[in-house]
Amino acid sequence: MQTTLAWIVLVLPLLGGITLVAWPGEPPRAATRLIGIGSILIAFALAVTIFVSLLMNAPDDRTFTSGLYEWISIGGTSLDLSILVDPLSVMMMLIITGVGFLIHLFSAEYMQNDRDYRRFFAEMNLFVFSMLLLVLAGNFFFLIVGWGFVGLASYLLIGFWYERPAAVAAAKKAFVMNVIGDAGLVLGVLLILRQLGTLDYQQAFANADQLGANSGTALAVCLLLFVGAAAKSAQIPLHTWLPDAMEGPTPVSALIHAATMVTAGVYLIVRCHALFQMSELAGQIIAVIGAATLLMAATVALQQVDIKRVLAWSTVSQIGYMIMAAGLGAYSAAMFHLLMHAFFKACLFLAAGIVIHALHDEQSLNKMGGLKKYLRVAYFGMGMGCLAIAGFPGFDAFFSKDDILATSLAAGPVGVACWIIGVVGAFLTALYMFRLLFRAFFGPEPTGGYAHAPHPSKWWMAVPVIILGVLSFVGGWIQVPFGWTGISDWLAPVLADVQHPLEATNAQVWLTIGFSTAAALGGIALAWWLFAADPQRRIRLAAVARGPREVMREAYLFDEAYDDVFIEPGRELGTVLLDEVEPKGPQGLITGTAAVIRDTARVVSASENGFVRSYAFAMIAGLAVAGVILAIVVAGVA
Amino acid sequence: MIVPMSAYIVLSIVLLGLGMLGVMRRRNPLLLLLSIELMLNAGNILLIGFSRQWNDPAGQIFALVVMVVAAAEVVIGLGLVVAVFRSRMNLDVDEMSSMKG
Amino acid sequence: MNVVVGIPLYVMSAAALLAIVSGAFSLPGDLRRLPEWIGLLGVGISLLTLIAMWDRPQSGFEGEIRLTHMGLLMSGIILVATLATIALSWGEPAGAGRRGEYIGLILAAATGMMLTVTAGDLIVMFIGIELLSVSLYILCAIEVTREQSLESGLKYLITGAIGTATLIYGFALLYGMTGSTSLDVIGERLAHAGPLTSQPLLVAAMALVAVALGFKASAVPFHMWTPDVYQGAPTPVTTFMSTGTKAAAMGAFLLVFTGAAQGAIADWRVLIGAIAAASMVVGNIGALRQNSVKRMLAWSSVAQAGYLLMGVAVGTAFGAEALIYYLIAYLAMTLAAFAIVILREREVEDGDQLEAFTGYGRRRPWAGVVMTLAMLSLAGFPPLAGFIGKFMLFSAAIDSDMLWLAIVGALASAVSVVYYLRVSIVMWSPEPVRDVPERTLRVPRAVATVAVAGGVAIVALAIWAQPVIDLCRDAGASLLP
Amino acid sequence: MPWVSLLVIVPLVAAIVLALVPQHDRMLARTVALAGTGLTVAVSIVVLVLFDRGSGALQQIDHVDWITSLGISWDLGVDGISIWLVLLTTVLFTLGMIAACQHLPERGNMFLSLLLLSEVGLLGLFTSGDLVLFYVFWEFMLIPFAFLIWTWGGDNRRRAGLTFVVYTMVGSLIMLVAIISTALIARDHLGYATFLIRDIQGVPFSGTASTLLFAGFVLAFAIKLPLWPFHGWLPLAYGEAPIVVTALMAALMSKAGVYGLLRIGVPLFPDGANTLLIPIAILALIGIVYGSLLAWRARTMRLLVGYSSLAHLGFIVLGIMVFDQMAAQGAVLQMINHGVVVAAAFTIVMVLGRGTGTEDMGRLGGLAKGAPRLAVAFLIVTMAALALPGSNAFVGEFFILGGVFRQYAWMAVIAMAGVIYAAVYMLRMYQSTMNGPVKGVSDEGRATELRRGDAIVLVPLILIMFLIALWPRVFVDASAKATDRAIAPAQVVAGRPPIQIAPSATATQERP
Repeated sequence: MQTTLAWIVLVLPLLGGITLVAWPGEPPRAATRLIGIGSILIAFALAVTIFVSLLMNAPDDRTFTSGLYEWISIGGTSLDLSILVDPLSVMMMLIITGVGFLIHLFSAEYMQNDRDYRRFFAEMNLFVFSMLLLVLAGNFFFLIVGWGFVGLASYLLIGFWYERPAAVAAAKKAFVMNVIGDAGLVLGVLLILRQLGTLDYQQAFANADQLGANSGTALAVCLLLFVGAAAKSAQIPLHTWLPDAMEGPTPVSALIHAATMVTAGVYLIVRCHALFQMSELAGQIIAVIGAATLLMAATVALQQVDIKRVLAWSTVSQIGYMIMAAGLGAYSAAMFHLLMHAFFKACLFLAAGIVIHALHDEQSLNKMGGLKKYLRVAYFGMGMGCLAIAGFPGFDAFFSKDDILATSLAAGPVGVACWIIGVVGAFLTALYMFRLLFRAFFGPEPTGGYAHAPHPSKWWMAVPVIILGVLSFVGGWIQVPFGWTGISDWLAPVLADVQHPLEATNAQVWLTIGFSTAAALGGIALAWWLFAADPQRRIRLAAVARGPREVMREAYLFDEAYDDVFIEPGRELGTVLLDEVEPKGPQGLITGTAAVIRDTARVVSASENGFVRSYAFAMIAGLAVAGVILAIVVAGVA
Repeated sequence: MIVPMSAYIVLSIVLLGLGMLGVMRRRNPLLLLLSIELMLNAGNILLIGFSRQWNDPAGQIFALVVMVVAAAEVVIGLGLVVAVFRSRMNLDVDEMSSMKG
Repeated sequence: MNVVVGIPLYVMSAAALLAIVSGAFSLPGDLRRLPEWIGLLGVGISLLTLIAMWDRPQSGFEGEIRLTHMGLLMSGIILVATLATIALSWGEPAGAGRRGEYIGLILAAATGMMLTVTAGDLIVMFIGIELLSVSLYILCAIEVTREQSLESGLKYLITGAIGTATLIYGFALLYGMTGSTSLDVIGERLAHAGPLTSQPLLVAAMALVAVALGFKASAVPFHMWTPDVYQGAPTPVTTFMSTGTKAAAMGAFLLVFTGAAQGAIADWRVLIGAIAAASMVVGNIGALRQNSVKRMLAWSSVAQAGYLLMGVAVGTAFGAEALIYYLIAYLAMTLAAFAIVILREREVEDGDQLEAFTGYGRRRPWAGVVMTLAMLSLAGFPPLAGFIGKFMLFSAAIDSDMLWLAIVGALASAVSVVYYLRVSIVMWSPEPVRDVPERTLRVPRAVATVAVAGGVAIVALAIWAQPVIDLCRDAGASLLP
Repeated sequence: MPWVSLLVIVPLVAAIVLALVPQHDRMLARTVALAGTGLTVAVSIVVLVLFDRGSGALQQIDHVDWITSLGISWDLGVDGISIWLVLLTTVLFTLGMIAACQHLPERGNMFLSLLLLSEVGLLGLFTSGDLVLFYVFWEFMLIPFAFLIWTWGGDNRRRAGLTFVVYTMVGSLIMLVAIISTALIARDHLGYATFLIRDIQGVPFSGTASTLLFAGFVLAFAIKLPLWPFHGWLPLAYGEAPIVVTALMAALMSKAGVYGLLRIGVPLFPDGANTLLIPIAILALIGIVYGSLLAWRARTMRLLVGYSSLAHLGFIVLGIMVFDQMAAQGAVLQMINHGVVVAAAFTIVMVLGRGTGTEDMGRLGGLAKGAPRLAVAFLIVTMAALALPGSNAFVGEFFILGGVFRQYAWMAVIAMAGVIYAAVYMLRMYQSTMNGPVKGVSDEGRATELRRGDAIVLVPLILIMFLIALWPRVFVDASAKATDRAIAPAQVVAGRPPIQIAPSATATQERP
């Protein structure tokens, strides 16, 4: 029953999307909304049903697979079009459809004035379908398919305003980066296929030990899979596409580039934990990359002026926490933070969306200030989100981030290092988020005021923000230290085979709570001192550490480096091949041979000079040559 | 006196060589025809010589046939030379190179 | 003494004489074409006698003339070529006023060719070759008012005479070394001659004969007369030379080398192979730059001689079979191609120039199709007769461990595609036809018939190849005991 | 009924009839052409229906002796590999014919007639069971293609056509020599002259002979494919040919080379194939990277797609040459995929070129605004061409890489570069024409919008893509036996362990 419902959940958004695309002519906006949002709502309702029905089953009876038909049978491998319904995928399903629904609702008003209303919803539905396919896939092949489709949907939505060159370029960058990730993922899966002979999750995980614990193969599998995860989840060094992706409409940023798609890498690692735990080294490398990413992104976020870019870098940073946790083996903590992040980051983006909408597509913090009196809902959402992400006690990230950090402490020396970075990151998080909040909503209005008074949103946009804002507070209480462990319990059947579950001691938990709370409060306080207490202070301090700040603003020059190292040389090489090698090489082979033959033909023609004496000479010379050939052969034969 | 076969061969080779030189060097069609006659008769000498060596009349018959053929060729050759001379008033085969290449 | 064996030759000689005699009278309008009709009749009867004798191959005049299957088939090829030549000469301005001599000489040349391929004796072969040569000298120059025709005749005569001298010298040495002019006896003696290293004169004899026959076949490096003579001669005569003479020369090659000199095959096969390879390469490359289709076809005939000589070089019955098949295919292709050239020549000035054919295929689609088929077949495109022939020749070469020859042939064929297809491209090009054929008369029916028959044969010889190959196989088998 | 022979005869008859149709009667010409190709599709469907999936051998054989003394026969049949290529050919030619009929050039009856003749060549090629017949059709198809270029091509058409023909001929004629040599060696072994592939298969060739013969065949295949660095004719021919012809050449003619490799080269000469495995694989890999880089920098859309073809065919060759069941079956699937995708890509180029008057990407932009339907179709085709996971092309590519990775991991890693570059160059083509500010047109690109006529061509192609993506099993199952058979000898030589087909992992589990 659950699997049937899951199939329906999977197909519904696709059907919605297809209906919208196939609608003859331009469908009425109401119909577009109905189809676009309705399909997701029903999907969400069904996902909840599945969730409830699984809850009613015994914990060890919550995993189902279902093959629709035998999709291919090739070279010794057979593959069904199958889905896997288990607590992990159901959790993801709930996030995707639930948050997805809220964002769809928000978009209904946000995109009201866009001429491509239908296309927007069609593409959003395509995205939801792809994401569901990614998490529901029952084997590695369809995981990759979902992975690829998600990339496509992301590409389409980033480039939604395709007349803007910046959007087009950002879309291409995102797509290509993701294809690089796909390539890694595919190679990883192919390595699994080669070593374990299967593409099926169950079989692969059950036989994971055949890779050999801590073997080079296991390391290779994990790192290749991680290349895919890093691209999707914007981890160093494949993170540069995400900030650019903010060229898409804000709901897109909220749904894809904050709440769901970018967490796919975390999902992948958790899903494949059976493989990842075969290589301790791989886990550590991943954790270090996650930690580095979180720190790097947090510092970059500090220097951004574009409100969406701040949020984008904050996303990179937060996913860094999750990846770090997943790398260290704190799978349920990672998933916990993933869920919380979905709430507060969606909330933050939607709140930012209200601001941008109200200011007629203005995104620069420099043109904002004192907005709290105009945009109450946005202020509420942004405030709740900031408290949540900063880890203010009682809010979402307070529980989830502390879960990550506490478990890290239990993960040996690397874990401790990660813990330190995590705490620093928490401080920076609080600082940059409240910088955003204070600069946009507090302080004086920008010089000259607003051309048009920022107009508050209608309920389409308000309701999702309010719901998500509430969730940013309530959500965290699902798992409380020394209280109850909702997420861990739910994921327990999936993570039952973890060989060395990380358990933080009470002391570690208290230590973490103490430090992280201090970091959060410190960050908020510093932000207050810098940006709210005296609006002129940041201008006076503009000259402090200008150089490093410039580097941070430019995101450590990754883009430039990639341009110089990969793109330009590649372009150059292509041009050289096209203009130099091609005419001289493969085509030169032809023109060269033709030239030789042409020259020979000229010689032959010239020898045919019309003089009969020459002809006689040729005959007699030929006779001599014939005699010589014959004599040589005769001598050889004898 | 019995002339040894080698003498016939040497003579014929000399004649053949002279004829060959002639066709390669001469530009007057009449002299060309003469050179060709030399070459043909080199063959004839050889034929007759071998005919004697084998004591077989075939060679001599062959030589007679060759003479007839040679005569025919010369006749045609002279006819053509006359025709060419009529239209050009020139006896240089190198002038006859309107077609080449 | 079997004199029946000579009937086809008697008929031809008689026809030749009659034609010449009939030309001596100024005939009234209705009988204007009497010489042509005599020619057709003579060739027809001769052909019928050949067919009648197919089941009874025989030799006569004490083995001097031998109508083996090979002789019969080769004679048949020559007669078909003659038939086509007479048809192509229908209304040809070249021999105007000299119809009798013109037709008579063609018939005489054909007789010489037949004599060449049916000879059982060096003397007979020599007479055959000379008969055909002398007749052709005159035919080339028959347009005494056209300078190119004269030049062509004289060039052919001079180079031909050198060829004759070479042949004589070669035959004389052969005779001297074996003591006989009979091919059978020569073959026997050669087979038991022992190593040739001690007999330089025999080596020289073979070289000389190869060169002389190579000259008649237009093989490299004795080919140099070919382009000039082909271009200058009246086109029907060119056609006749490139089909009939080629057949006769190949017949002589087969008789002398594959047949008589079979015993010394290891000694001469490389020489003939080298001549074949050189012909294929030089002929095809030489054809590349030609603007006159006639001259291009002359170079092509040099190359084709190379392909044909592959069949000699291998020195096997299968080689002969392949050669004869290819000769038949070559006859069809060449006749078709030259027929179209003649057609165009009668319509416009300089009708043999490539430019004259621009867009011609659209004006006369059937002519375009025939010419295209001929060109594709000459280039060796399947599934046409030329392909089957080349296929057999390559097979023969590879089968006899002459893979290198096949590869040279293959690469040379690739080059040949350039100039053969250029004709087709030009014919179908969308540019307008330069000289409009309106000013000329209706299509000469005889020429058109030859063209279409050639075109049909190109296809039919491939589709129904087996019966023809059977004939060739009998012919090839008759060459070797 | 000799259905397989009818596959060849029907278009041939149609071509001849077309040539006789008077030039001014374009309606009649269209009718005959479409009827001819349509009827051929029907015949190919009959062949498919009669096809026995259980057998990997050639089936439905029509055998008529042609030249018995040489062992040459008219021998046509289908096996699992050819059946799909036959279907692909008949379908693509029908679509090509529809496209051609809509914009019939001058002397349209000849144009259509030549197209039909090229179809004859391809169908004969894909069904030949006799080496000589294979060669006959191999060359036969060349001529109509060449004439199509010569008569209706671009400015540089003479040179393009000639280069194409002569280059191909060099390879073909060497192949002819190899064919003859093969048959002669086989004759010594079998005791009778034959060119039948099924008779020759199993004849043990000595190592050197096997290598040389394989090389002889492969040269021809490599030129036709084309395999790097034998692609010199490609830019000219693809660039100058009428676009319909370019599409058909890229989609189908290139498959002739692959088909020959799989159907003749590898099964007949396993030793030689094994000896040349690494060199050919390296050429294929270079082709993948080289073609991709060139496609990235190409200046016109046509050449972009053309060079991308070079890369994609590299994948297919790689899949065949590693002698892995999975890779080979993937390669067979990829042959169909590439055919469909490249045909669709060229259709897009055709629509764009016609609507804007240029095929130069740099001069266009923002057309999605006026042509949203085209944009959707273009996007689907782009995604298929860059083998987005989930697309039909990805299925083939994935399993090719899977097999390659199994045997030579390093090759798969290098080939991956091609996957990444594909995204770069295909997006370049899509974005530079459809996205950004409107450029190069005065009507926002409305003139390029998909019309019904274009849709009739494009939609079936897209449907086939979806069909393959959703249900590749149908295609793979039918061809698996024949593919396995083709590479089995080479696998033995290369020492590959036999692979058992595992039962479906979830087959026994719950199904909704």
